[in-house]
Parts: sequence; C-alpha cells; structure tokens
Amino acid sequence: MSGFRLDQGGRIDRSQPVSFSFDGVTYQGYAGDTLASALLANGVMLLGRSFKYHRPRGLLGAGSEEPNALVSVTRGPGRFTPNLRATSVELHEGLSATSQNRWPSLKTDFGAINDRLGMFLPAGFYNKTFMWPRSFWDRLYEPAIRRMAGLGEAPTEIDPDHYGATYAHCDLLIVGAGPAGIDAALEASGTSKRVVLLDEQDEAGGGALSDPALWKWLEESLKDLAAAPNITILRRTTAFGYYHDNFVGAVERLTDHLPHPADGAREKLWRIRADEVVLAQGAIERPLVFAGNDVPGVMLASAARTLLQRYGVAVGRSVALMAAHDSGWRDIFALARAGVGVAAIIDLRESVDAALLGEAQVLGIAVELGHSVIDVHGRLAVKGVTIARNDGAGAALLACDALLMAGGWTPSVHLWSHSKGSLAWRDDLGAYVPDQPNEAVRCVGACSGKWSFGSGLVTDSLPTPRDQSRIKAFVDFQNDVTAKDIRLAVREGFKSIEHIKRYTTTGMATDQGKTSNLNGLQIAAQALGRPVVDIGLTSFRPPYTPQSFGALAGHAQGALFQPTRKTGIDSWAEENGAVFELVAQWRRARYFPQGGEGMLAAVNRECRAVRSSVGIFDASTLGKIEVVGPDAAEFLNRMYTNPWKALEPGRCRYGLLLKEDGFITDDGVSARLAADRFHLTTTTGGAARVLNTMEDYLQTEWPDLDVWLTSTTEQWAVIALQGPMARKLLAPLVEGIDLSADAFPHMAIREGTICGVPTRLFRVSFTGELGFEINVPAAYGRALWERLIADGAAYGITPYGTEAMHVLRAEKGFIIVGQDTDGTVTPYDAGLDWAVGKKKPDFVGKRSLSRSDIVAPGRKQLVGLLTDDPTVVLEEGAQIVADPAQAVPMTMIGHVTSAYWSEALGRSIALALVAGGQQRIGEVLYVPMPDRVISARISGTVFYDPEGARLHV
Amino acid sequence: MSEALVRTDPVSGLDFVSEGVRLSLAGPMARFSLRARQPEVLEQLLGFKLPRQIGAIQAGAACLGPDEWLLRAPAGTKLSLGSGLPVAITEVSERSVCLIVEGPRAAEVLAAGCPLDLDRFTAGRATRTVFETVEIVLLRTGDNRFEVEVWRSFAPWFRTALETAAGQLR
Amino acid sequence: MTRFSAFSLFAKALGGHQSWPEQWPDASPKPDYDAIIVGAGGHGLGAAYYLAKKYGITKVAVIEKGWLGGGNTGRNTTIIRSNYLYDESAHLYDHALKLWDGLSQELNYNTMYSKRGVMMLAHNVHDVQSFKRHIHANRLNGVDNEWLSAEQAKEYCPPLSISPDARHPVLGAALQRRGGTARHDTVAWGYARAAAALGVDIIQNCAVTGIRRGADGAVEGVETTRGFIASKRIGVSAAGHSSVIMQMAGLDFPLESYPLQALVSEPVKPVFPCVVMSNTVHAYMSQSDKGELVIGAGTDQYVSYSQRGALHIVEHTLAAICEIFPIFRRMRMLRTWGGIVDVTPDRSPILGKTPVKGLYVNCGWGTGGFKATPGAGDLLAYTMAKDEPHPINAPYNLDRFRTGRLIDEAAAAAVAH
Amino acid sequence: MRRQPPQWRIEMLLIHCPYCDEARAEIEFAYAGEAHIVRPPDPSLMSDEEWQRYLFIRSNPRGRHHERWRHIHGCGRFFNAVRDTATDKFEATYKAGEPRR
Repeated sequence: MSGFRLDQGGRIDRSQPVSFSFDGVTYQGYAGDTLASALLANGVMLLGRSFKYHRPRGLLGAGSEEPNALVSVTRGPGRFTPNLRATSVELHEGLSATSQNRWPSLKTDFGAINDRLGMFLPAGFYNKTFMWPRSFWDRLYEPAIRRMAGLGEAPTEIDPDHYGATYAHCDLLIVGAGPAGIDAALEASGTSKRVVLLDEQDEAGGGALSDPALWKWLEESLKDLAAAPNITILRRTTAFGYYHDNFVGAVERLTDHLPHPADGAREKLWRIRADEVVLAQGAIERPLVFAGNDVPGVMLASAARTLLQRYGVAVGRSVALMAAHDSGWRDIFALARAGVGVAAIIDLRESVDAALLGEAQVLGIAVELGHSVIDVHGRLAVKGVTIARNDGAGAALLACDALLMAGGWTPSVHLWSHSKGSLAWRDDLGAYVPDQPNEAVRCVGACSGKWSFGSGLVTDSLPTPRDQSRIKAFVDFQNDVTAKDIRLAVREGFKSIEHIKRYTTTGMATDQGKTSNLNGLQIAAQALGRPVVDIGLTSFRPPYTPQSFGALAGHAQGALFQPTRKTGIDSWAEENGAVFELVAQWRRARYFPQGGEGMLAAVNRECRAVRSSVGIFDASTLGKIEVVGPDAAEFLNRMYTNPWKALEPGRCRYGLLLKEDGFITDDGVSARLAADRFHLTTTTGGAARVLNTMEDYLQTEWPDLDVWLTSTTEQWAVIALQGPMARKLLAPLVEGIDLSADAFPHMAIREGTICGVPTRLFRVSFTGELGFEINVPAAYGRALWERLIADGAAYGITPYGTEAMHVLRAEKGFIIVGQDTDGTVTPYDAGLDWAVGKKKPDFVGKRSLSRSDIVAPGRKQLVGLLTDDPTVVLEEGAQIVADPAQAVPMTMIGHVTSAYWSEALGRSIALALVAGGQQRIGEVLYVPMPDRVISARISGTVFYDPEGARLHV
Repeated sequence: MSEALVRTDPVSGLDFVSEGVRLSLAGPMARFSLRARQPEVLEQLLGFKLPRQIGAIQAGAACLGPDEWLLRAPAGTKLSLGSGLPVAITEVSERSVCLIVEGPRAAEVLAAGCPLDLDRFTAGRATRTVFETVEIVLLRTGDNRFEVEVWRSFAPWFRTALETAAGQLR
Repeated sequence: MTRFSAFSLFAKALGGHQSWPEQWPDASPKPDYDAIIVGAGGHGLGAAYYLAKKYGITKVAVIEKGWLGGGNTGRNTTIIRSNYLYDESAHLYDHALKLWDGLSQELNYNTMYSKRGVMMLAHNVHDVQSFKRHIHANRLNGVDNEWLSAEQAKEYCPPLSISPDARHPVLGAALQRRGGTARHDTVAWGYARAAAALGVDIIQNCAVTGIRRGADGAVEGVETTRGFIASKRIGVSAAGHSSVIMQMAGLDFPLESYPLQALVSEPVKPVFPCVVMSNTVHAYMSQSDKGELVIGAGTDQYVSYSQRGALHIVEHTLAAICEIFPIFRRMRMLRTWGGIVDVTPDRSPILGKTPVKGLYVNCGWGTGGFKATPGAGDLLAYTMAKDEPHPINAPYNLDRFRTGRLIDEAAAAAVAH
Repeated sequence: MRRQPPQWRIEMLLIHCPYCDEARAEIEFAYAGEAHIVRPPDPSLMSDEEWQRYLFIRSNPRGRHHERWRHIHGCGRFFNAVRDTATDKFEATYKAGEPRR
C-alpha cells in the first residue's frame, strides 16, 4: 500500500461517501473523486497492463492525458464501455469498473510473458518474421497475432442509450476553463458578445483546481460568469476537433457521472460556429525517460499535486522527485507541506534557483543535484530507486514508495493544429508553440507557452551508466515504446518522425502521444544527430480525446437514422398486409399476399387481375416536375432525346434523358397541360437528380430561357388503375372528363374532378392494358384509393405492388432504368432508337452517341430471352455465353437484366443485354449456373400483345 | 356522387408539449410557387406586392430566391396562372405540411438540426434551409414562433426529430 | 541486405539489436537513370522493384517529395479484394490479388496480408440483383465471390445487425473469402527495402518541379528541388497529385482530386473477424491486428488537396456504422485522417502510356488503389520496360475517354430505380 | 460531366451565397464541379477529342480553383466561387454569368 487519503484537504465532499467496485472488490470514495483518486486513496496503485508487454502500470497523470490507467466501466446491460481513463471517470455510487488486457487477473497476467521476451519483440519485429513456413501464416501466425490485439473487450450488446446533437453559434468560443480561459471569459462578460466557455472536466478551473491559493479567486470568478447573461458554461464538454471556418466539434457528457440508470441523452454533440475562438487548453507535463519509469508509483509531479489538492490523496508515504524542471519542486513542496513524507529531490541540473534550494532546506528535504534515477525497484509498486551522478558515478539506493517526474511542459496545441495554425519551435521550452493562426483564433495561457512554472532543462533520456540498448526506458507508455525502439528505428533508416511513429507506434495509442510525442522527437533528433525541427512533427488529428460513435452520430439513430419516405397510401398497404421494399428513400409495397401466399403466388394473382379485370397500384413515388414558362417546350426539347415542341396540349409523351456522356439516366411519361406548362414524371430514385440536372442546364447554360421548374412529386398522390375494367370503374367517379376512347385516347391527359377533388388524369399504361394514372392532391390520396377499392370490389379490383408491376411491364418489353440499363447503356443499346429525335440538332448527350466506341459493332443490346425449358426462370444478373463448354475464364457476352414467371404467357420471360443482340434474334445462347447450364433463345423484347391492341380500347 | 373524400395528414394533428415548447400542425392552406425574373409582372397579375429581399415575408409571400416566392394563402385560394406571361405559378398546396414550433425554447429545439444562426434570423424572415439532411422552409413568425414547411413524406421523420430534440432539452 | 527471419531476429536480439542495417539507404540523386518513378508510394516502389527484379532495369530512381509511403499508401483502410464486375477490372484486381499471396515471402518482409474475407452487404432488391450479377460474372472469370443469406452473413460477422426493422435491412451479402487486409506501411517499406537491395535509389524529400522534354517532345528527365535528373523513361505514380505532375509535361488529364476520410476506434479485443462494406449506407469496416476498428467513409463533395478531416463525414459514417453494428455505439473514435484521391470520370484507373514519349502514368485509382498495389506496380514496370501495355492494363488507356469505351464499375452498380 | 448532389452534405465550410448575400453553412450547398466550362453551342461540330475535353478534362489545380456551387437548400441558385484547394479557403463567390475572377 502506498497511496492514502489525507485527513483533510481537497475539493471532495467528505460528507458524501460513495461505494464503488474495481475488479470485483468494493471500495469507498467520496463525491468529487475520480475513479483514479479513489483507488489511490484506497492504496490501489496497480491499475492496468500495457498493450504490448503487459507490464503492470499505475497512474502517470491525473487528467485526460493518462496513458496507463485504462478501465472498462459497466452501467448495466448494453452499457459497457472499454478503455476509459480512470482519471476521467467520475466516481458515483455503484460505479463498477474492471481492469483490462490481463488474464487471469491484473496482478497475475500471463500476457506478461511478452515482457520477458521483450528483447525479441523490438519495434517492427512482426515485419521480420512469421513468414515461414508460408502455410503457417494463414492458419497459425495471423490468427494468433489477432488474438493478442486490443486493450479492453468490445461491447457485445446493443447500447440502449440515446444521444443528442445541436448546432450552436457564438461570437466567442473559449476552449478550456482554466485561469486563462476564465480570464478571457471575464473580459467578455457584460459585452454584447455571445460567449461559450467549455471545459472537459466536471468542474471549471483547470489548473487552479490544484492550487488552493486560487480557489477564492476561482469561486468569485465563476460567480461573476454565472451572473453574466451573455456567457454559457459547458462542463464535461470536450472540444475534440477544430474544422474549417471556426467550426468546432464538442461532446458534452451528460449522464455517465450519475448513478445508473440515468434519464436523458447520454452525450450530446455540439457543432459550434464561432466568430472567434480562444484556445486555453493548458499544457501537459512531460515524463522523463529512464529505466523503470513505468513502475506503478512513478508518475508526473503535477499529477501528484492534483491528487493532493483536489482529492486529498497522497501518492505515497515516502515520495521522491526526479526533476529536470522547477515545477516539480513546487509540486513536492506542496506534498511536504501537507505532511506527506518526502524521500529526496533528485534534479538532473547541476544548479537550480537558490530559492528552491532554500525552501527545500526549510522543509528538510534532501536534494541531489546533477543526479538522475537510473533504475526503479519493485514490480507492482515502487520500492526504491537507484540514483547516480550524471557522469555515472556514485550510484546509490534511495528508498521511496513513489517517484515523481518533472520533465517540463508541452503546450496543448492540438486544436490549434487542427485549425492549421503554424507552430514555432522554442528551444528553451523544448516544445512547439502556436505561431501564425489560420483562422480567427488565438491561444492564451499555458497552451501558448506562457506559464509561471519556472524553467527547466530539455532532455531526451536521462543519463545512465547502463547499456542503453538493454534497458526499458519508456517513451510511449501505453504502446510500450522505449527509447531503444526509437533508436532502432533510426538505425534501420526511418528518419522522418512520421516513419519513426509508424515503425515504433509511438504516439499512436489512445492518448495520441500527449505525454510521449516530444520525448520521442527529442530522442529521435539525438539519435539522428540533427535538430528537432529537421525531422518534422507528426500531425495532430481530431479527436483531441476519443469520442463515442454514438455521440458523433448524434440523433441519427433508430427511427431518426435516415427518413423513410412513405406515400399517403402506404398506411393502407401496411394495414392490408403488404410486403414492402425500399427504393431510394422510399418504402413501396412490393406485393400484397393473401392467406399465406408466397411472393410468386401473390404476384401471379395480382398480374392475372390486371390482365383480366382491374388492378390498382400506388405510383405516388414517381418524381414529378412542373415545367412552366413561355420557353418550356424549347427547354424540354434540349434536355430530352425526343422532340417536344410539336406535342399538343392534352397529350403525353415518353421522354428519355441521357447524361452528357450519352448513357441513359432517366425516363418517364410527361404531359403537356398547356402551351407553356408541362407535367413531367421521373423515376422514383431519379426525381431529385433530374431536377438538379435540369436546373443546372437552365441556370448555367441557358439562362436566357423563360422557364421555371417546380418539384410537384409530393403535391400529387398517383393511383394507377390498370386493366380492361379500369374505365368502367372510373367513369362514375369522374366529372368533366369524357373517358371514351375517342375523346380520351391512350397517351393523353385531362383535367377535371374525381369524387369532387381536382385531378390530372393521365391515360397511360406501364402494363399494356387499358390504364389510367389518377393524380389528386396528396391529402386525398388515401381516401380516393379506398373509394376505388370499395367501388372496384364489383370488378374484383386487386391492389398490386412493384413486383407485379415489374412483371407486367417486362411482358411488354418496357425497360426499367437502373435495372435493364446500368449507366453504360445508350438509347440504341436499349432498343429505344424510336425515342431519339434524329432531326434534332442537339440534345443533352447527343454528341456522345457518335463516338467511335459507341457506334462500334458488338455493343451489348437489350433483347428478349426465352429459356428452352419454359418453366425455368433465369436469375437476374446471370451471365450469358455462346459456348458453355469453354474453360474459365469464359468469354461472357451478356447478362440477364430482368427475369420473371409470366402468368399471362404461362412461361418464363427475360430481358438481357447481349453483345450484338439485335442481330442474334433466334440464336440459342447459354447461361452457365453453378449446377447446370440453361439454354435460351434470343427474342424480341415484347412478349405480350405486340400489336398493342389491348391499349387502344 | 357519394360523400366527399376526406383529407389525410402525414403526421398527427395532436399537439406535442414539452417544457418551453409546443409543436402543432397547421391547418390546410393554399400554397403556390411563384417564379418570375421581373416581380412586377407577377405583381400586376396577382394584384399585390411581393417582397424584393431574399428572406423577407410580405402579404403571405416569402421571398426564397432572386426569382422565387412561396405564397401561403387561405385554403381554397385560386390564382390566375398567367398563361403566356414570363412567369410560372404552380400550386403546391399539398406538397408540404406546416409544423408550428413555438415557445421560449422553440429556437433551441430547431437548433438541434438546423445550422442557421437563429439569433440572427429575426421575426419576419423566411428561408429554405435544412434540418439535418431534410430540407425545410423556415419562417419566423414571432420571437418565439416558427412555422416550418416540410414535404409530406419527410414530415413524420421531422416531427419525431423535433419531439426528440424537445425531450432532450434540460 | 540482412535476411529477415526469426533466426536473424534472435541473433540480433542477443546483440541488443545494435547491428540491424538500414532497411534502405537514403539515396541522393545521380545525374541520370534508366528509369525514374515519381512517387514513392506502394505503387511506385512496386514498379521500381519489378523493373529491377523482372525486367533487369536496375538503374532506377524513385523520387518522393515527402517520405516514402506517406501518401495514400499510409492513409487507406487496407482493403484487398478482386470481385469486380467487368472482365477488365476482374483481371486487373485479381492479378494484384495473386501477387499479394506470397508477397511477404517474395519481399522477405511481412506485409500481414490477412485473408479474412470481404463481405459486401445488400440492403435492397437492387443491391441483390447487382451483387448476383457480380457473383455470376466472377465465377465465370475464375474469381471467388459467393452469395450469403442474411443469416449466413451474421454468422460470418457476428456484430452485424440483420434486424428486418433496420432502415436499411441486410438482405444478404457477397463474400470474397480471398479478400482481406494487409498492413499498409509494410507494403511500402517491403518494396523499398527489396528494391534498394536490387540497386534502386530511393530519393526522399525531393519534389518534382518540372518535366523536361526534348525537341522531339520526348521526356529527357525531371527538374527537382534537388536539381535536374535525366531519364528517357519516367513513370508517374503520384496518386492525388497526378494532375499537377502531368501538367508539368503539358498534359491535361481527366482527373479530379477529392478528400477521402477514414478513422479508427480505440483498440479492443478481437470482435470483428472480416471486412464489411456497405455501399448503400456508405461505410466499410475491419479490425486491425492492433484491435482498432478501421472505418472508411466516402469522399468529400469538392476538389481539395487540404487533407483536412471533415466532421460531417465522420458524423454520417459513424451513424451508418452504428446502424449496421449497433453494439459499437459506445466504442470511441480515436483518430481521423484524410487522404487525397484522384478520380477519373469512370472511376477506373489510367495505367499506361501517355501522348508524351517516354512518359508513363499510373493514376486515377480513386478509393481503390491499395488493393491493386502489387498489380499496378508490376504492370507499370512492364509498360515502362516494353514501351507497351500489358494486355491486362491495355484497356486502362487514356483514349477510352475519347472513344467512349469506359470501364465504369460504379455505373454498372447503377442507381436504384 | 455535371455533378449530382451527393447523398449527404457537409456542415464544415461557411459559404457566402452571392444571391442571398449571406454566409451559410455548407450543408445547404451542393458542389457542382469546375466553373466556366461552357457547353459548346453546337457539339456536332466538335471532334471526339474536343468533345472529350469538354466532358472530362478538368484543371484540378492545387491552388486557386474556379468552381460552381448550388445553394440547393437555400435560394436554389448556382453560382461561382474561387477557392484555394490547398487550404479550402474561399477567395470569392460571385453570381452565375459574371466574368471569371
């Protein structure tokens, strides 16, 4: 036992004891503790195991920079979180934490065999081995390496928590509520500026929280800030990334510090746009690099002071300090004054400020200048250290149960660097500090390199008489990167810091190198014999500290993940047992099974109804665009492949749209309502794309045209009524429209009313039957649908879904863009020559149709395909060959795009894209399946009623 | 003719009330998309003035773009379509529904997914914008009152998103 | 070159690892070379290696403006697969896949190629049709790819949610078992070390500033920040910066460069046994040998060389990941980064000769370059050595954009109807 | 080739819409490719080579880039912008039809 709770002091609430457990053992702490401080108060020094060597580890720091003390926390079913820093886990009643990366227990970890074998596992060892025998890699080595991976266990259950998100705007965003951040906020209080001050800790105050002399100032300042109406303070909020134009991402933790279960969102994503950003992120103390610097009980001096002043915890009963910087003296003086036993101050420097020496003398602390720690004794806890003069002589044993390291300070320039501000090297600090900003941002306080901690010596690793190549002096504690690993990387030719980082993995652990980067740089520079600035600096990348997937996804979870668009009639389909499919953003009824029918039976029944009587189909998802203005016809003429100017009002036309590269992108039947007004339709998935493309041409290429486009997709519900009885069913409901074949021919549109509401009634057919598409204002779609179902009962009206629609259209050889075409198909390939206006001088995509490979013979063309065995339905996507006996790789000449059982024809049908297909009508080709070869004959694409007699009735 | 068809709304007509905010569905209204290069031509045709500044609302018409206005008028309002003129008038009454978000925390609820700086989007302004990935037309009709036009099929998602955001206020 | 093996590791360990030699010397430019490769990524170093190894051209320099492997080689999500639809693509990527197998032994450098399988999720009827088309075509091309039901997909990847109530329910998946991952850096380092051992000069921190052409138009060498370096054969393999380099030779290319984002989680114990991709929700994921979940997202919408991560992409990608793998919602994102990918109009690469004599190009790999690394290197070397493309890369010429013979895998996957 | 708006948009850049005369979040905008590439008045007069240039060749500079954006979830207008592709900073935005900056 080393650490213990002092009788007084700290900011914890001693009136509120809190019980919690770690690795199944129950302990007591106080409200205001972190898991780390509470464990230390209970004498628990061993908190984790390192990644590679499984070395026993205790605390290094006291904040979010902590690399060692990683734990898993369970908050009930589904609420398991690995890899949390014990220093950032707030204690609450019932907190249950476990250690990680050890088996069977934290004290006895078999994985620590890696530590014994450490000499054979230097940086990059896996590049050099596990290659022979070759067959062992897949079966043995690789799975074994994979099993070694990771720190904590992954969650295994679905997280029941939810997460929130918001945008926020402010004039001034201050990141970090330490003294510098608070000063910046005070300065802005009472102004008209909207100020947001955020801090990652549970309490505002930053470094002031560890300095009782500042507590009164802090209390008063926070009172002033709370009273200022223009200032918002966000605690437990980490600004994790700084993006373009002063856009800062932050996550607020809302419930993890409360006993569970807790109400409300667990975390909230803040997306903050600020006119100005002030970064007051402070600085992080740097460890020193020497043999045994990772034994539990060796920690940052500032962390020991924080544990003392904030939490009333002493890190040991006999504490030594290894300093290269004045700040460590201040820290250990604080411990001494609080009554903690101090073993000695060891300082690398030959001389230090006389005031420090004087104070040490007053406090009765032994001082060894010009000395370094060269070894640490103890495995699970510090038992003592060996020190020696910097020239290697005078080795002596010093008994102690904790060792503090004061290696100087590293300004936290993470967010500054995210914003692409430049950095300048400061030799005196041995650190990079902010230089030129790239956004409206400034750094204040310690993160700008300004602090009152005193000065120090910048080191790479401490001098030692021992063989540097044999000792483990850690640089990156979590990833177990030692000074000798970095020297090995340099020896092997890795000379830029990015290479060294990747080869050794230094700085790539979950702390992202907060305590290790600068030491790594110094050691690499020393090994290379070059100045630090010559070897570069690895980039800082968001996030500042790890952030949960849930918070970053914000409220886009469950029902809010992405909208599922539904028509007004969808609810009827759901009530009537429809099976749905998702098409683009929409949900569409695929078929309506009755009495336990499977899909095929249902679709056959639906198809029969359409061919023999009448079927009803919800076509509301089709895209609709109203094109209005004197130049409407001219505009469409330029966009579509076919001519539009001569289309008479009241008539419809099939339109085909190409991309400028000549390939089909969309199609639809459109109507001319008046000389200057068209009602276009597009595919369901193409609506937004087509509208955007049309706006693009209109605004950019032809701004002189007087025509405007309005999306009307959602204005209209569209009900397709298809089948020989369609007219009879419709006639009694419609007013103002003569439905007779002569007055209202196929491919015409009429406006009138139906059941008292206005309608745009299309006489069109995607089934080959007499058919109407009834457009009514969307609010009336469901009511009209129900009326048609009721009135249609006399005719056996049958609702049909997208699957039957596909079958019916395929029987007629109508293509579906995106299924029978795939973005590489021209109108000629698709057999749509008739839809191309040959006399038009230009339309979008026309020029591409005459490129040499587009007019070359042998292109894949859409044809029909009839299997020799009429009962066999081909598989969509199946490949077609001419010679089924050839060896793999086979020469494939096409593929099946659509294939169905045709109830009307009593056999299977298919559409296919086949090389030179239109010249192959009648040929037999082959579809090699895994288990057999299917033979099929090429045919035309229209299988049913090729004369169109059923349409024109 | 049998009885008239009844309207169906894509979201509940019931109010949702949470601390500091109320969500409700506006009743039916007529909506028109008005387009013209020269607003005078539209004004002459319609007989009223249109706002010229993008983002302004005047006489029920919100100027959404340099040549675009959204006119919201009492249900049943009919307009002359201006056939032959260099204008485009398209009825879109049923394309969207209008959710009313009101109360002292209305702006906070909308800020959950809307990237606008609502402090600077004062009463009397209107714009097309987004709530997360869904397009909306946002009209601020009072300091604590917003009307949000959202296409019908997105309305259930949008309403759920607003209710969720309102429930998460603390 | 010290041969890498468990034995050499053991022997060196006894000496405190003091006697490992440099894996490649940091070369300075010589006045002239038989061939110059611009760009020391996996592709460029691979080309140099194969030039020396297979075609006997050893007086080769690889010129890199930064540090080798520092571009997209070191920034991608390391996915390897070859189950492409078109013959041209299947042949190209399968050529690479065959080279991946055994690459560690060939280079005497463990590239950690792990055949853990790449599974692509089908979320709607259209996906199912498209994947079946791929599977049929792959089978007849001799490329493994198989259809899994949703339940089989879940069995192969237990974290997968196959809830039918999901916004994008999983209807099934296409699985290529030979697909997998490799350790990205080691591919570049392995090629660099092996190429250097064959005499190739690897010249880092040397930016190309111009391409010198003679009176006949043919290349004569490159101007660099470290002086002029002569060569009659220059291969450009500069990924996101290809446009900039080609413009130095007076060539405008059909390329645009976009930021591509990726991220990793904190490392956790093995939980995710394969690679899963979903085009519908725009996300893909695997777990590294270190335990990090490695997640790729889509490209940003605008042309950029800034390599600056974008929060929106992260938000949408993680929402998608949590939708498909809801058990990972409490996992935490550790690091995000961006690469620059160069994209052609048909999203397939350009690999071959250019209109300038002696200038060869390997670019336009978009988001798919890593998996092709050994193949692209080999084919670029072949093309440079023979001054004509190999049949595998012949279709990937520049001319296809003029004639219309595009190789558009993404278009073939098409849009939902 | 004309670009389609992506499936999602982003909230990172702040873009000044020259029509709204207001800086708005990028999430309201859709990128629309390089600017000032004018569709030829009569494509049939172009060679395959020239047509290819129009369709596919892009300057893709590292530095100043003229590009189009559409304020798709705002005023709906396409406009032009000059942006430095190395830093993503906008130098200017201006209305469609105005001369190249």
